[in-house]
Amino acid sequence: MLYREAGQFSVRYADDRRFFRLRQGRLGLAALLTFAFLGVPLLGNDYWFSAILIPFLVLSLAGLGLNLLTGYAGQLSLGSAAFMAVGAFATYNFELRLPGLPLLASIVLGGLSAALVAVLFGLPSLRIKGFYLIVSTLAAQFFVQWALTRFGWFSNYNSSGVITAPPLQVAGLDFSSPAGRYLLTLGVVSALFWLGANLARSELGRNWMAVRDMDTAAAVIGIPLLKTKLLAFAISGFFLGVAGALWAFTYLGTVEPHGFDLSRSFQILFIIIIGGLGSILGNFLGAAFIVLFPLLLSNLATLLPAGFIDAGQLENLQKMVFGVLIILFLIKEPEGLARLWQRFRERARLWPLRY
Amino acid sequence: MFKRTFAGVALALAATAFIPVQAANEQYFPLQSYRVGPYAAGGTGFFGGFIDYLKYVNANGGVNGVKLTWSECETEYVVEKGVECYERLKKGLNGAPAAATNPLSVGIAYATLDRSTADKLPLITINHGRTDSTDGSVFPYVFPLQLNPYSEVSAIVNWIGEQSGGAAQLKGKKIVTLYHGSPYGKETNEVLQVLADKYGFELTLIEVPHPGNEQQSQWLNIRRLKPDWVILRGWGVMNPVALKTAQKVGFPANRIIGNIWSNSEEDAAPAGAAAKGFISITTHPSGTGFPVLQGIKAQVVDKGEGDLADPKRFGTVYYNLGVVNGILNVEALRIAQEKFGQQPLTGEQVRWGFENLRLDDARLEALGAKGLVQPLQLSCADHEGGGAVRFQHWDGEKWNLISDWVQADRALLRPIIEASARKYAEEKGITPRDCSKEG
Amino acid sequence: MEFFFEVLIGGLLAGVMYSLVAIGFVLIYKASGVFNFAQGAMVLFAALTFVSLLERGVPFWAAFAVTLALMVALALLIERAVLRPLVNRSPITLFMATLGLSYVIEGAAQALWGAQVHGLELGISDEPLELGGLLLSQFDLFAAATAAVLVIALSLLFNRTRIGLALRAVADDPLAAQAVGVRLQRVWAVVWAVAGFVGLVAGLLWGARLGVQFSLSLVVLKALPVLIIGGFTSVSGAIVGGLLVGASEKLAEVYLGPWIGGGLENWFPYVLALLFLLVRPAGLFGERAIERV
Amino acid sequence: MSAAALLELQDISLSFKGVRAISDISFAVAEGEICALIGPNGAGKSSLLNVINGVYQPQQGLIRFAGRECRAMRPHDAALGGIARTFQNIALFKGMSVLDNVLTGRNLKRRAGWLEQALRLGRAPGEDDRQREAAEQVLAFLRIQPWRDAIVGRLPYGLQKRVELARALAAEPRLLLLDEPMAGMNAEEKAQMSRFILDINREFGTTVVLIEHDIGVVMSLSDHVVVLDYGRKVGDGPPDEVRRNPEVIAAYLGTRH
Repeated sequence: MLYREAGQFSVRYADDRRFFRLRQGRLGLAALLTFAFLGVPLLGNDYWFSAILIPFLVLSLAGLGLNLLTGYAGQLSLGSAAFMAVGAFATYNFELRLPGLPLLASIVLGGLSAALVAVLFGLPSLRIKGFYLIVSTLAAQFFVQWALTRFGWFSNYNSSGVITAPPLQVAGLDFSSPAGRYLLTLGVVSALFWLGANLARSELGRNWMAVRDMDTAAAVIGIPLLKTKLLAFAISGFFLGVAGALWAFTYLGTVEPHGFDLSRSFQILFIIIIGGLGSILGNFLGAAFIVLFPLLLSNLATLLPAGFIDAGQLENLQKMVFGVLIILFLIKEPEGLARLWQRFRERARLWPLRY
Repeated sequence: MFKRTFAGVALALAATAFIPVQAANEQYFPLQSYRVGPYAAGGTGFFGGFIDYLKYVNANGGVNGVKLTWSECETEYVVEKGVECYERLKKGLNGAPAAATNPLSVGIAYATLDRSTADKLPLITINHGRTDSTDGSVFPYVFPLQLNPYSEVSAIVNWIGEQSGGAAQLKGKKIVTLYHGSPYGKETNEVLQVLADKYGFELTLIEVPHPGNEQQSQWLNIRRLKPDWVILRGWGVMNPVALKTAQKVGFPANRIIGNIWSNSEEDAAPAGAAAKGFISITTHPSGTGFPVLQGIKAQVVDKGEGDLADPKRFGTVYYNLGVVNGILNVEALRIAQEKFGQQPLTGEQVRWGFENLRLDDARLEALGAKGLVQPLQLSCADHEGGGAVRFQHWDGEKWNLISDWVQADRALLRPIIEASARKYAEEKGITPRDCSKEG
Repeated sequence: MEFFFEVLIGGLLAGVMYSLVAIGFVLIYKASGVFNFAQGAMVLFAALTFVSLLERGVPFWAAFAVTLALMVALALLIERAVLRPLVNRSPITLFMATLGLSYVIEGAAQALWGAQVHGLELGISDEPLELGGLLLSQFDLFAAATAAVLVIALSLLFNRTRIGLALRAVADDPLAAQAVGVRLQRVWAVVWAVAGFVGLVAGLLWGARLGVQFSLSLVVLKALPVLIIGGFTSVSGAIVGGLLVGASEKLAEVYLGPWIGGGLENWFPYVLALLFLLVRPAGLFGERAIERV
Repeated sequence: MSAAALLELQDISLSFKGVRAISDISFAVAEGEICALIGPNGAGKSSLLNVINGVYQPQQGLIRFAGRECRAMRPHDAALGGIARTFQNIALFKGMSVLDNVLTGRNLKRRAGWLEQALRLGRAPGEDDRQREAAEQVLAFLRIQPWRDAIVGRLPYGLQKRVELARALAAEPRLLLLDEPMAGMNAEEKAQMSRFILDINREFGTTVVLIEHDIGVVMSLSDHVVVLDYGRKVGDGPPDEVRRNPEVIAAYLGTRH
């Protein structure tokens, strides 16, 4: 009965366009946001902020970035980490070389730089289709990593090629405590998710899906293929770039090019496979899964008697379970956790009656 | 089903977040270990030696009666896992306070550097880490013990000089450095150039892209250059492949000098016959003859309590590095206890111990570690302390020492380190400590 | 000039090593339309199993036989547990599934045999060979010969046997092949098993070259551009692609490296493959399909 | 050729890797008429539609549409010029809802940029309402409102055909190309689809070119019939005239010359 829809009618088209058509959904979102912005900073501790919530938020954002490109526009990419790296290093350099530039502006500029690089490597997508395209994105992956290591300028000639976070100040407020870094991340991620969700439901989002489902038909009804695909690369690159900047500065506080290697790209791909391709909510679910699942396993292991299973085997086990889950999801539920959640909600709508 | 999983996750996390606190006469070591993944060979050896030494100390009554405890958290050498482990373990265990972290990973060390300073918990990066963290006035909580990367190359050049019959003979020599295409690999390029300018040898820097399983073109280049020496600054699979490829192009292994991360059995043995004659530096010679290793063998390993899954690795390079690391940590603890009392200490107090760490020959003799650990003296300004290496050569089966301790030219390096530390301090807005006022 | 030829020959021989891995890809792609990212993990698994058996005192050929049996069993398992349920799904889905598969195999290999580095000696000396002033590697020549034998054996298998005929039928048109009585599952199983065998051979050679360890599975990243250039469906394409990638990346490293910085071997083959794709979107030996709507 | 021709093809030839699919075909379609392309399988009918809206580029010939002449169309230009179409094997966006499919058909009617839409600024909200309104009208016209939110891939075949027509119609085309709109339908569904096509033609004045195998439907529906055989044109004219054309009869009865 909680999910009663009776009496809630959309009387204007605008009502229908809302993220949540039902009042319950909107109230739920408002409650969740209030809790996230006000409740969590009061209740959480350093461990939760630094080791769970911040990476969860950043990975959700990265997932969203890739999901727009792969889940919505159907362009498979294995170069997500490269675009994150561009975002992180560009933000660092804007902050370093343009003193007085506000942090948020640097992050936005970093995201735009990543968008530019993404467009460059997205250019072949008009001619190359399907998974031949992974060559282009892999080229991005390896080239960017090489260039960032190769040219000292990017890391301000740090002998180790490592960049460290600038002071985290926005509008004169200091955000460098764990709770502050969490709030800063949450703010940026919330804003971008609002934007991303809007995009996915706008005309551009429809065009992406059209290109994904059948690009010939999309061209025939007048959707400009090149522009649509390149916008997907650009916007995906922007989101990933901002995620990279957050990863480097609000999460780790430091990063080297190697931190954005191919396995990071895979990790983000797994987030969207598990969470759900072509779903906004799925990015959160997938990221939550990928952050929490290893912690769950290793925490459970500490509850077992010592020596029962050693840490190494646990890690191998985790790797295997991940692989199995990927395959299982692809076989049983290609739409991922998001679809499972949707099913659950549909059932909740009928509860307590079965029909 | 998934809902239940999430509920489980939440429960398990909640359980770890609220550990019951009880006082105990114990000192805790959070171990960010790695036993799987591409660098597992190093991790299992190092943490095996470290843990076995802690067990050995406990078997002998702990540190002045304070028992040592530890728990492991697998990092897989991945930075964010290391950070998670750090945050999870930094609070101590069952009331036993954490002494210091020893991640044995440059990436993790960098990512926990600021956190360590904020949390007042020493960060030990033995033989690696940020070179400029040697300057303790800017990096009060970071300790690149024994050997930082700059000292490493300086010692190698000094030894080459010795071999050629004096530093003056370095003039006109051709030296190639083959380095791993990563920040770690590039770290010493600048200093090598400084040394080349000073001594007048011809330096060629050649990069091997990560992971380094294909080096044909690099070695053909080396063959063409016909250098007198090749310094191998490798990591992981790059090392055996370098040796194999050297053989392939006919470059003699006894003209290749491996650096501190190219010096283990795991680096040489997979190359088989191609590795015979390979020279490398070490701060922690392999071998089981040192009294302290005999002690560990008698009191830990022979009782079936050793940490190594493969007992054959007892006394190997990585294992012995773990033991050396254990000795240095425990000694720091002991020295701090002299000042703060024989009880579990906070990270801040342990830091004082590290900063006043002093190991002379007599003490090393007493520890049964003479020849295994170099004499060492740290201070507020100097967080490295040693700066010496020994040379060893691979006979196809095992490492044999071929030199005594060779010192780096630390006076030459110090200004470069200080300049770099100053730049960092400015970027971060840190006011360096005045070391003359530290006690 | 001599140096140029040395680099060129060294590159070509290294390219043969890439081709060895790429052939496994081609087989599987031809038969089941799957771009099998797990091929690298299979190479690792094979080499690790073989070397671990050897170290436990199992004689060479027995170890070879047992490993081969294991690879075939693994192949059958993959066919049944992964491929069959995913039949008729998009190539991208299949690709992602093999990504998951590579995690499972890598995890399993390490869980079974541990993470140490093993040396592997095949008893081939690698003293350099001087031929007319040119430097040649005995081991690489041996690897090239092995590859040649393998290619000949494979072409005999495909052209002279019933299963080969069935395979070609399936590669051409799976539905039609089924209609004339080819049992798709059996063909898949055979092909995966053969790919397992190729993986074993590649694993042994690569293992002897690098030492047997985790990063062996990374050879898949070297094989990818080879495939793109050679086309996914042609064994000879894989060979030519391998030679091309090997030679060009070595020459680029030696002659381009000093200009733009060394260490470009990781990305150079990809950029090369990309340029190739822009000119020939279906690779050197692949045919471009006409789009029918 | 009549002056009121909306579409005119002149000497179009198309081949794939040396195999001729279409040779020297010329015909014209007058504004407002329903023109049927008929002929046996493989006669080149679909290829010809693909040439008209630019999916294929012919090697030879001229295409004149709405007074503009070109060697070959591009799909995007065709769409801009007001050509919409459906496909033989339904080419809907299977992962999207019926409404979204129809809305994609209106993408050329948008003025607000993507950023405006994403930020919900400026022209975007008002335009969203107008596009939705237009899409709803099309849904109502083809009587598929009840399935508005259904995912297209899960609908039965007949409905999918109608959704595809709706998507094409949403673009408010001048010329509508229908590739076998009634394939696989029963008599009742065919009658309904014929009705829709006639209504579209009458109410919006849309010119229609369609491919159909059912001669009965063709004769009752079309103003103008073009007959193809082996890539050549063998008949062109009003239905009654074409019906009596001996060459057409030969083509259909299979007596070769």
